[in-house]
Amino acid sequence: MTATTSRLNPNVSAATARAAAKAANEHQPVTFGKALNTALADSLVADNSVVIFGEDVGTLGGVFRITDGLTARFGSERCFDTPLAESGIVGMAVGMAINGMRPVIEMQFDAFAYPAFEQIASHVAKMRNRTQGKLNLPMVIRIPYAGGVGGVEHHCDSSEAYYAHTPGLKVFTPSCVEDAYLMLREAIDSDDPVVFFEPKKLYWSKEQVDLAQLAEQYEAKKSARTEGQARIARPGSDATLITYGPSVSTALEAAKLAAEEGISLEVLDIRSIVPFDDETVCASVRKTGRAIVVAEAQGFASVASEIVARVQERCFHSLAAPVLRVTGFDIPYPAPTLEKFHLPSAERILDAVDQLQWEA
Amino acid sequence: MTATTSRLNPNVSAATARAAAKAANEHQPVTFGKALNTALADSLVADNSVVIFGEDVGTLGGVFRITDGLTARFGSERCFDTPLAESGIVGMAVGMAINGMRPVIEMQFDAFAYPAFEQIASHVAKMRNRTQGKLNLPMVIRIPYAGGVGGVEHHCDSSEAYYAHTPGLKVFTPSCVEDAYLMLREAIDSDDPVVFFEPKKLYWSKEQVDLAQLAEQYEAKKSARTEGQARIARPGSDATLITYGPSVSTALEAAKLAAEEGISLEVLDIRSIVPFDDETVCASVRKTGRAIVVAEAQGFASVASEIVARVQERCFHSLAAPVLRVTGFDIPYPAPTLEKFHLPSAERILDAVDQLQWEA
Amino acid sequence: MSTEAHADRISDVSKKFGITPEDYMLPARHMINLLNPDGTLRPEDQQGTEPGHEYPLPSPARLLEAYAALVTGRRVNDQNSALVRQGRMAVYPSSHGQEACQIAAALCLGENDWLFPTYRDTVAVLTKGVAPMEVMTSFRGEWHCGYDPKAYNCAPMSTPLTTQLLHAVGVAHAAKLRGEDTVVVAMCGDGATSEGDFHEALNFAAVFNLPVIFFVQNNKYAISVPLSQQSAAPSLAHKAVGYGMAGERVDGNDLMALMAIMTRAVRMAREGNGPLLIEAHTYRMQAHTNADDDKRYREDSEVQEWIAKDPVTRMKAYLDDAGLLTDSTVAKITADAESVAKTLRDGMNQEANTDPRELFEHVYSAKTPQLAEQQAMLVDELDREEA
Amino acid sequence: MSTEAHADRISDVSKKFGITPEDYMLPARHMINLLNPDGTLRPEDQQGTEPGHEYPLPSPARLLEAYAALVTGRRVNDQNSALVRQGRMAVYPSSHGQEACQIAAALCLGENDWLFPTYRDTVAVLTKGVAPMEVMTSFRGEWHCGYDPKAYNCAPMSTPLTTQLLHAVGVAHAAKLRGEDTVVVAMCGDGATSEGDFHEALNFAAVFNLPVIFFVQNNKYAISVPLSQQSAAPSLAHKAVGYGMAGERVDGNDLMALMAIMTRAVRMAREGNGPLLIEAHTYRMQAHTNADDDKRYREDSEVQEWIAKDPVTRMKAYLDDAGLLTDSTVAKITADAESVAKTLRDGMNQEANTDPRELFEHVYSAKTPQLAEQQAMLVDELDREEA
Ligand SMILES: Cc1ncc(C[n+]2csc(CCOP(=O)(O)OP(=O)(O)O)c2C)c(N)n1
Ligand SMILES: Cc1ncc(C[n+]2csc(CCOP(=O)(O)OP(=O)(O)O)c2C)c(N)n1
Ligand SMILES: [Mg+2]
Ligand SMILES: [Mg+2]
Repeated sequence: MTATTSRLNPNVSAATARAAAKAANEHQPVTFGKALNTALADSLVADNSVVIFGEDVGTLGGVFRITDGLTARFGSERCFDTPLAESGIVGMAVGMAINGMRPVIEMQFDAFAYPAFEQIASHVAKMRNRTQGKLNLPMVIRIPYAGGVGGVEHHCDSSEAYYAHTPGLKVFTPSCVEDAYLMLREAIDSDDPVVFFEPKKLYWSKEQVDLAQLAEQYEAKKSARTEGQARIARPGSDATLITYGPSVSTALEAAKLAAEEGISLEVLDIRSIVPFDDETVCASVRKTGRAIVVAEAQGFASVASEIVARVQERCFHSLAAPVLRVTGFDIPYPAPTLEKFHLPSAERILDAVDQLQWEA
Repeated sequence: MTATTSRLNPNVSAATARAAAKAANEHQPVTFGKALNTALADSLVADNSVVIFGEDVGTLGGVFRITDGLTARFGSERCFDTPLAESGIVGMAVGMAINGMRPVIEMQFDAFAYPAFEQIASHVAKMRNRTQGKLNLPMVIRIPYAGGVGGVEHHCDSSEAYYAHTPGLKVFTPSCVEDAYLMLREAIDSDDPVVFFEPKKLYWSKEQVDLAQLAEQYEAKKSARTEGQARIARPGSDATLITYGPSVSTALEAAKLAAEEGISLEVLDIRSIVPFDDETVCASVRKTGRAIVVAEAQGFASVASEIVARVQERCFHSLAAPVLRVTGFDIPYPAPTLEKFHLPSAERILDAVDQLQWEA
Repeated sequence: MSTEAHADRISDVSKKFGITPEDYMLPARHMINLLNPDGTLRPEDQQGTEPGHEYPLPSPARLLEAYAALVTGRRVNDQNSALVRQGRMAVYPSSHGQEACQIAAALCLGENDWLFPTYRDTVAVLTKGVAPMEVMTSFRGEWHCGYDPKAYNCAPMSTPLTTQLLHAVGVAHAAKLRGEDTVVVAMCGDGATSEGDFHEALNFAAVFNLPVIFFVQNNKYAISVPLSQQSAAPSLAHKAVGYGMAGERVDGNDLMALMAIMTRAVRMAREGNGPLLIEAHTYRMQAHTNADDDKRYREDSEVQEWIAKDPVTRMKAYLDDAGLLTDSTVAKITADAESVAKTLRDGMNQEANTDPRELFEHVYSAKTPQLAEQQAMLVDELDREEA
Repeated sequence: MSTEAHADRISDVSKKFGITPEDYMLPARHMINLLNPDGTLRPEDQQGTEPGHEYPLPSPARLLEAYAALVTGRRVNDQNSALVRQGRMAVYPSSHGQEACQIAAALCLGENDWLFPTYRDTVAVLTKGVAPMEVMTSFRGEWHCGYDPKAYNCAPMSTPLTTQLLHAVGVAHAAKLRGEDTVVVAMCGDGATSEGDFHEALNFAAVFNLPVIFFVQNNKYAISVPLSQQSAAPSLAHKAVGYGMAGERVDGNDLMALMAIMTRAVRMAREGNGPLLIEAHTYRMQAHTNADDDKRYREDSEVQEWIAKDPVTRMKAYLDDAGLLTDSTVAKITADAESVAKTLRDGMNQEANTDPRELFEHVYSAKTPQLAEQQAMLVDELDREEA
């Protein structure tokens, strides 16, 4: 067990970083991390007002290397390290956004964004409203989040509910390489503050995606918008799995297993938690009549609760069974040796599918 | 409008304080604020390890006068002012709790607890778990919250979801004078950290309650426990209004109006958001077959969402209609001139009751 | 990158003054104070100045301009308190007694420079040029700050204590990256210096060598909590050296000293010497707000003592003695102040103009489907009510 | 209440030393350094001491005890790094090179005194008496801190930076209210001084005149960020005066100087003179953790320079020269260190002992109905799996 967790430690190892760098090579599939890195670089090129800062994002390129090479390429005025103070980072970003910049800041890990909570809840979220739209804050707060990487305490929180509950913030979370690129570019170009959740277990996942072509499409406004748009990750007809971020792959795995048993599950990737895509979600549930919400975060008063509440409010008469949840337990995120028991698994999702009152 | 808001300003005025002091007089009804003040005083008497601190809680007695007279009576070692720093207050309380004390601390207003969010989420909530139960943190974080008092920005947030979503914290909120006393005493005596939400609009509300007798009953362990126990604030049979804190009085008002139209609404006061009383809630909804959750906080990913999700998960087949929500809008808390449009009102609750598909 | 630049700057500056960097960064041994309470100029050896801590006297014209603003500031404070008593304004945190600080902080800035005020800094905001009724918008219970911060280079008055100092740092940083020489004044109270954001803001400003002047109005109380319960430091200005910047104490009821210090501070910041911390010793003559009862925590005799140090009478006595206050000047100054007060009275008699539909308009740059739905519900309610 | 008491204390202490309070609170002009890198005692006029900043040399017995702990500390660091390389431990933030700081910080405390360590302070925690395998519990991927903090008066090693300083203040405050003379050492790194909680902790400690020694290991980096990007202050110890406490700089690779300073600091804190800030200049010889690649941000030559300043060889040379290291002493010290290393090797070869049912046991003092339900679901899953 410890051997495994060592390999999967949240601080990316030198070897992993070199592997990631290699993956950038054209003829190879692209990692999620590289897509984010490219989105940052392309945004720096496209818009002079974009600046990137945070802890260790400069010379080091971030502990996950998402900002790798940006200081070298764009200079330390465009991508730079700050003193170690998250409230300071967010607060300074607010000021820079007031004065014409588009700051993209990194919180090193999910739980280390908490010191900035007041700045985020009382200012980032509210400055536009407070000034009748006179000051807008086009800033992105990048937060590597969630588990599945054998990280130690404070390094694996799924903290999206805190921000999704705070009016004035947009909350995005990509789950595939293409979305990593497109959604980060959209977030940076948004005139509203976006809390951008990056499922850290996906950083090293690879897909065959042509980032250059994606960039071209995006800049020509030819790519579909992702804000407020859920994505049908797998079509199905018997029940809907509604999920996002790190749980999308788990839901897809469950859907694959279910298909072998003759059950057709539709998987929705919410992508944009705020604003929320009621339309796509309700259309799917009205079609299937059954739904399960899957998310890593502890379930109580969570984004999953919200999705359940919305679905039953809007699709009540289409529902053949209650909307169920498969979420993390209501406990502090557990350490590496136990996280597999905490996280939603394909098996646990299938157990929930079994409870959808098929006999009814 | 401005005249009204002046009278209702969140900082209690000198006149109001004098009125509150008078209200303590035996033959008069007791205010909610006095019940809290008495619970603090009785706890200081009952347990030498109880200490009270925060901003302005000493000489001034707190901006709402909830700690009025405690420094004078118990000395500045038992009730004292701190420097102006919420993270400092919570962090110091953690240390004092580690070292044998039972700190009861005050955050001056809801939004001013945000600077302490890291201390609360990463330490207060998790210290027991992190130490396998070796360190428990018997501390109470008192937060005056919610609106209806004409308060300015940052003074009226309903922030309970942030804490209810954080495993390891208990979250209480009383809505009547008796509960104000009993629940605060229970919170202080709890071996777990409790975030204690005080609906500030109730501070000056009065009821005929004999606090001395209540104290006696509590200390003789004769009073019923409130932790994890919802309260049936008004029995009814046609639909259940599930609510807590500042919204209980609004729900009761709605129930009264509905009764005039021949509709019998049961009103549940949740009281203890964490732990949650599924039993009482589900029993009521199974009986009535219809439910509406009422809360002041913005609805998205809120405690109200959680209650809706739980109720439909557990009572699906008893439900004649979807569980509806009447909550604050998903906007920053509005200023005095507009709060009445934002807050759940009896009318809005009755509109929701109308939507409960009675014809079906 | 910039820290070493900042350390070099400090070392250059202190060399120019012929003192050590430490002596430059630590406040002068005594508070800078040019005028006695009776308005007479203090002898040079009692002004508190010492090598590296010397501040040229402002010109008579500048002093007159500042005095006019001071008279208006006082008038506005007292007018607003009256409006509160009459129930025409919800809440007002008066800065009666602190006006000299606020005038100096705002008046020494150029048009392109930014001001980051708190809830108590009405007078500074006015001095920065914001229209009186716009300044007072939030205090009368409306839902927004009332003015366009970019039109005046003046941030909304901040309520969450000290948070705005970081925004000030960000504004300065953005300007610096674009090569603009914007100076930023960030204001806070003595109590607010205890918050973590104070620390982070000063540190960021020094590390990035940014032209931010942190201006602390030490009015001796944070609501009921006296300074002695807030800090055990020899002075708040002593915090500066811990960030690698210079700190200075000044008599905050001495407009001449304040103007002298702020003029040099703005010049030095603009020349690229990084941030500065200024602690102005003043006193909150009235309760924290109209909702507060200051009798609970301080003796009236303490308040009385400060009447003798009033910034308005002090400055007036100096200008009178110096023969700078002609009758016509006095008349013009009084008339200007009265005109602002009248604007406030007239404005506050108008009903606040607020449409509940607007609740949803500025949460995001465009309404989300969720907010559109919620707005529709409210509009429907309103329509039914009207019907 | 206590602030004025604290100011009085500072004034009394500085008077006793015959210097001004400011001179007492500011660090001595030069870093305190008793031993040269080659282990020879520095001439008195080069030790950095000056009036009010003088530290009596520790006794030979005390030095030997500290040296033994130092050897063990080094052995533990290197053993743990080896265990990580062998994949038997998840992560380890080595303090190789910083051991002298950690020994002095922990060793100068009495049994009733408390230690508040960070993730890098394994050696300090060991020195405080915690059993080796208990110290390493969290690093091997278990879910709890591994030891009973109250059994050792040693807090869990804190990960959220600087937060633990406030807990230290609270522990000291509780003790003081009960009339106990507990001293608390609160540790953090150079990077961590930038966080708001650092500021709030020092301020609270000074305002309440609490016996907390803030011990900063300035190892020049916060992961990749060098000190010059972290602070522009002349030294981190210069922050002390801004809170009204004394600050001092010490060579953090000089165990003798560290023991001297810490011995006096603990005594002064215990005597009621309030908090102190100590900045120990040291160097992180290895990467931030095994997951870090320090080649990305620093030159190997810089690391090499610090080899010559190694605390272990330096102390050994001194003790050798002083004739304090007999063969049998050396043998015993080595054997003790080896025995701890063996305990770690053996312990890490055992499987970590964790039962998923325990996930729910310590979230609250008693399981909530919700957690009981969730636990039942998991148990059911596990039972089905086993079946
Ligand atoms: C983060 C935060 N905590 C608490 C408050 C409540 N509060 C408003 S003003 C005040 C006192 C501020 O004192 P000081 O900084 O000295 O400024 P002054 O009011 O004296 O101008 C307090 C505690 C707040 N506004 N923000
Ligand atoms: C609040 C918070 N933010 C960020 C981190 C991530 N982090 C862990 S160690 C570290 C650097 C700490 O540097 P320093 O304080 O100098 O201690 P050192 O590691 O050098 O011992 C960072 C940024 C954290 N643990 N906590
Ligand atoms: Mg003040
Ligand atoms: Mg360091």
